[in-house]
Amino acid sequence: MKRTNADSLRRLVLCCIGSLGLLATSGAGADPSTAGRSYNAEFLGPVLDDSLIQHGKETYVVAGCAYCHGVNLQPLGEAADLMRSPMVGADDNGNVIGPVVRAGFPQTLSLSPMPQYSDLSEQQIIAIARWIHYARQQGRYKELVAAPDRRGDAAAGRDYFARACSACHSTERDLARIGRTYDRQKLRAQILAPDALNRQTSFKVDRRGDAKSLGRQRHGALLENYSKEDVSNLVSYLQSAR
Amino acid sequence: MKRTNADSLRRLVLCCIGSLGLLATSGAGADPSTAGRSYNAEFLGPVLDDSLIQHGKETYVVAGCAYCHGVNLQPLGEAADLMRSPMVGADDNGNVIGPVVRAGFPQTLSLSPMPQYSDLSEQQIIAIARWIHYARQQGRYKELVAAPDRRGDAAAGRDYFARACSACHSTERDLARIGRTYDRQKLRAQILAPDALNRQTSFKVDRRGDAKSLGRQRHGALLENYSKEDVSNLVSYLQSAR
Amino acid sequence: MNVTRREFGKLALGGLSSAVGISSLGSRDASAATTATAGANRSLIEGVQFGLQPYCYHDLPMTRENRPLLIERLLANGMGMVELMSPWVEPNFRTPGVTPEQAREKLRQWRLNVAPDYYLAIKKEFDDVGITVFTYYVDFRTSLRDSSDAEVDALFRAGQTLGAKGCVGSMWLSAAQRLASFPGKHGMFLGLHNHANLSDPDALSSEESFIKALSYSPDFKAVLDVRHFVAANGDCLGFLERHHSRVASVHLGDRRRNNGRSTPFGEGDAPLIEILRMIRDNQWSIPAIIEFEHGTLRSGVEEVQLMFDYCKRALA
Amino acid sequence: MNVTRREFGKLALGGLSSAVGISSLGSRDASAATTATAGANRSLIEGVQFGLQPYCYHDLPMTRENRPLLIERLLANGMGMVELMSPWVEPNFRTPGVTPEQAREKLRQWRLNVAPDYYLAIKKEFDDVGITVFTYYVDFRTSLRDSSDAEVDALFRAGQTLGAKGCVGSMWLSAAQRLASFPGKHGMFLGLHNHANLSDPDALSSEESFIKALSYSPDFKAVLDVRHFVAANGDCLGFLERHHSRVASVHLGDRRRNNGRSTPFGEGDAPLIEILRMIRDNQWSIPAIIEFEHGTLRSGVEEVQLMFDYCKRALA
Repeated sequence: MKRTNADSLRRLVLCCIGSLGLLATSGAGADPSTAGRSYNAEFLGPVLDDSLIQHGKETYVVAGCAYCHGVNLQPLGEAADLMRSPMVGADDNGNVIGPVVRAGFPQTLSLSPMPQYSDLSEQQIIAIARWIHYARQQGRYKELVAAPDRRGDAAAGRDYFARACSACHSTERDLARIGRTYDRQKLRAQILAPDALNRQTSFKVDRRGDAKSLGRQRHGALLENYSKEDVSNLVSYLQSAR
Repeated sequence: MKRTNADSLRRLVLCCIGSLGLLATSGAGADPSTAGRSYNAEFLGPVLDDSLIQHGKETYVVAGCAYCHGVNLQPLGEAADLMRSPMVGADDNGNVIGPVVRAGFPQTLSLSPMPQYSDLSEQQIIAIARWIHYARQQGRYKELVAAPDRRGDAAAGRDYFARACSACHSTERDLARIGRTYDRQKLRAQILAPDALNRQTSFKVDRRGDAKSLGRQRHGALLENYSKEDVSNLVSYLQSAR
Repeated sequence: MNVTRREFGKLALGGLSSAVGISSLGSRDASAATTATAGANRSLIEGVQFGLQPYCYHDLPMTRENRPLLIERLLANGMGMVELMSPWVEPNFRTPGVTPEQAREKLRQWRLNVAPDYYLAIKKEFDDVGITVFTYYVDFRTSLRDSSDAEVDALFRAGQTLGAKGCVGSMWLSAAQRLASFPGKHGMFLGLHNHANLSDPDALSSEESFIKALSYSPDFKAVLDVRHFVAANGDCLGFLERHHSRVASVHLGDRRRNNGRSTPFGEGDAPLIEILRMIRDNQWSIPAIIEFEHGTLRSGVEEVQLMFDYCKRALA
Repeated sequence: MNVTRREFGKLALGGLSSAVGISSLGSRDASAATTATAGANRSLIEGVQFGLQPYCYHDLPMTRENRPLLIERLLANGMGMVELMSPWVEPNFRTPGVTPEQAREKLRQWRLNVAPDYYLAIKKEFDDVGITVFTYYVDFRTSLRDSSDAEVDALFRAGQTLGAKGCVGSMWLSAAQRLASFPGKHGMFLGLHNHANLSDPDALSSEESFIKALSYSPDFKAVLDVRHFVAANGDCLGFLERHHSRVASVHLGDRRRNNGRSTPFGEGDAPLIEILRMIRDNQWSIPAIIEFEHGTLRSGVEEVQLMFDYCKRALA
């Protein structure tokens, strides 16, 4: 058991869950997709639209991750903050998370030791990683949208763009004159949630590997790792593309 | 799926379960120890008195062993017959069963391949082994009790005694003149189920390692490996101890 | 499988209200014609047709005497489609005092001599309660060792008379080769069912072995057993992408890679949600036949319901 | 723990009929004297006293405001004994705008100045519904870094006023050493709770570290956390055999060896059935305090009930 300030931390979690609108107003039984099973919607939140992400969330909870790291990644006690972990930020489909989960993690000065979960299947690891990334993206999006838009450093934004965006975008081609098309606010919104990548996912064969799917994946990975400065810098750089 | 003659084999299983008196006459709900959980007593048999053995049985079933090897070790289709397996007979507390279960077993001419169960815990393996041995002992006991008592070979019985019994018994000391005390039938009964080892198990500290516990364990191991000839030979040898 | 997704859709309009599952037992006296079409719809979820491999009712011995109980259970689970295995249909000759060889010979003679009415009566049992017999599962592996062409023909005729679109068997490549000409004669397909065996070159387990076996006859189709394919480290989504036009159905269950154990849905390595969404999003006419071999303390009906509910949530 | 098994037994005669669990909520107005003794009996099963570590209600934040809900849940689970943790008792000073240091100082002052009546009123809440506060769990690990003797004394007084036989804390050896003289002053024991940490020589995790820590004071007792002991590859049955006279309680849960994960009861490496039968067969006065940390989609009440039922079956 980790009990350090667990009371206040739990309170925080419950608050956050509430404010995210995840607290079910009706009982689990009212949701046809949870009929007949014991699903604590009051605590876990209602079943999500995307069954893959919901499955990831349930796998994360049933494996026991939520006990220390929090259902929605608000850590309880002395557990790593997955919302801000750079290790998690570097993960792609479980390739970093998997080995850590399988091997466990020794105690550090500030964190309790993590048990090993060597018996999880590959798909369970992938499902857990899926939920962690989704929850990070949701959390980071809310945070960045709420952050005040400070004037950024266009030069730093150009460096970031070269490093993270230039494989797919160019201010000479697809983003030419983007600074004239969109004002700061709209540029910001597009960076955080590009209109072109609607949220509808599909397993249609001709869409599984298409540009939109890959773009969605890439922008998700960027989103969960943006700092407030990254976004402001990018906006300032793109504004200069006239 | 293994379907080879599965119909007739399953029928056999159900027959055997019935004849062992394991078929619950009332539903699972009537048993207070299964209240509130889904326990298919009609198929699995009623909850056993010894919770450790019942736990072993449930672990064996939930791990999936029963699907091919049968709840009560009557194999379905192309699975190894655990009731007669010498490998299982040589097992002590999972030391032989464990590695096989963990690694799986390749296909043979007569048997389907067995999956690997590398993710089971040590206690789960021990629990599974406990059920297998118990079921073997129950099965072998019924078989041997029902077998006609053919005249045995006293010399072979003496060899068997020297090999398997002499660590604890001697026809010079504790079993001196046993052939006068008991007739064939009673000797047989004592070999299969010694009166001195009542079935009551206990975790009292002073009994965990006592002679009766060890004797019970040893006689259980012998019982599940006796052939009909072994028993008849032993009887003939002990009868000669006058 | 000749019913297109569009037809599925049409049928769905009339049948969705019965999708609740339990207690369709009262509808037995409804006319066969309406209920038969409504049948498959009972388990048509978001455009994906579900059915059951009734081996799942591990607590119900497979005998023809138990067929009424089987039908009750299918209805209790809200199933409108079944893959029927021959032991539910044929008499059991393996009785005490009969040698395996004698029993085999009796079965052979029975198959060759039974009148079509026998199968028609069984078809009617399923028609009457609105359950579609999608496929007839026969143990070709054992039978082939000593089956004449006449007996194989009899098995296909049996499947056809039961209303099945195809026969299915767990298959070795050599057996498949011998069966190549049979399904076409009867206007059926032969569904090739894979196992996890990685060592036997004659086994049907990898994508390569499927490609080889499917090349033997245009009437062959893959019955992709997801559990075994995953245990043999196969890529289910890639297989469906590449071969969906030759896939008759998937046997839907979960297992772990590297010859791992069977697990409850969602605890193994089979990408079940992705498979179901792929079938839905591509509007493929590939029924998902639920099957499991993992251990449970629950009754078969309870366990099937948990898995079917998992699938419904996956497509919700 | 001063109640002998014989006393347990006597109490049981009067209390067994209430062992059904749910819906003892109506008994609140019964006199404290009778229900308090009946309380522990509510969860006395075959001579083994059960209680709960209410951390298990992971879906109920630990605050003093939630204490009424906690009590309701304990009753719903048929629990007559609890290990009460300080957050259920003390105010929470970690509110927005307050630094951790400020909150810590406010808590310290509160502890030093709160009147005994505060704790007596809380004791009465549990007495009134017949729940025994067996131990008071305090986070000595954090507090000790900056706790005065006066504050430690205040914590023991709090536990005593709540009716607890002892205080319990997750312990480092160095912390235990400092606390050696305190429990005796208050006529209590200090329960040392182990963790799975194998690497830190100051950690309480192995049998050796328990022996060392117990040697610091005759008033120290082991609170053997079975989960963590198993994860640290300890031998629970051997430990109980050798040290049962110094064991205050076991925290009963399941986990896998080699720093493995927590599991539902019966899926890990803790010999739970053996532990329970050992306590029963030896008539030891060692309560089994149920605690879990494994994941679940169920509510805390549902999950606790499953585990309690498992224990009842183990002793049936």
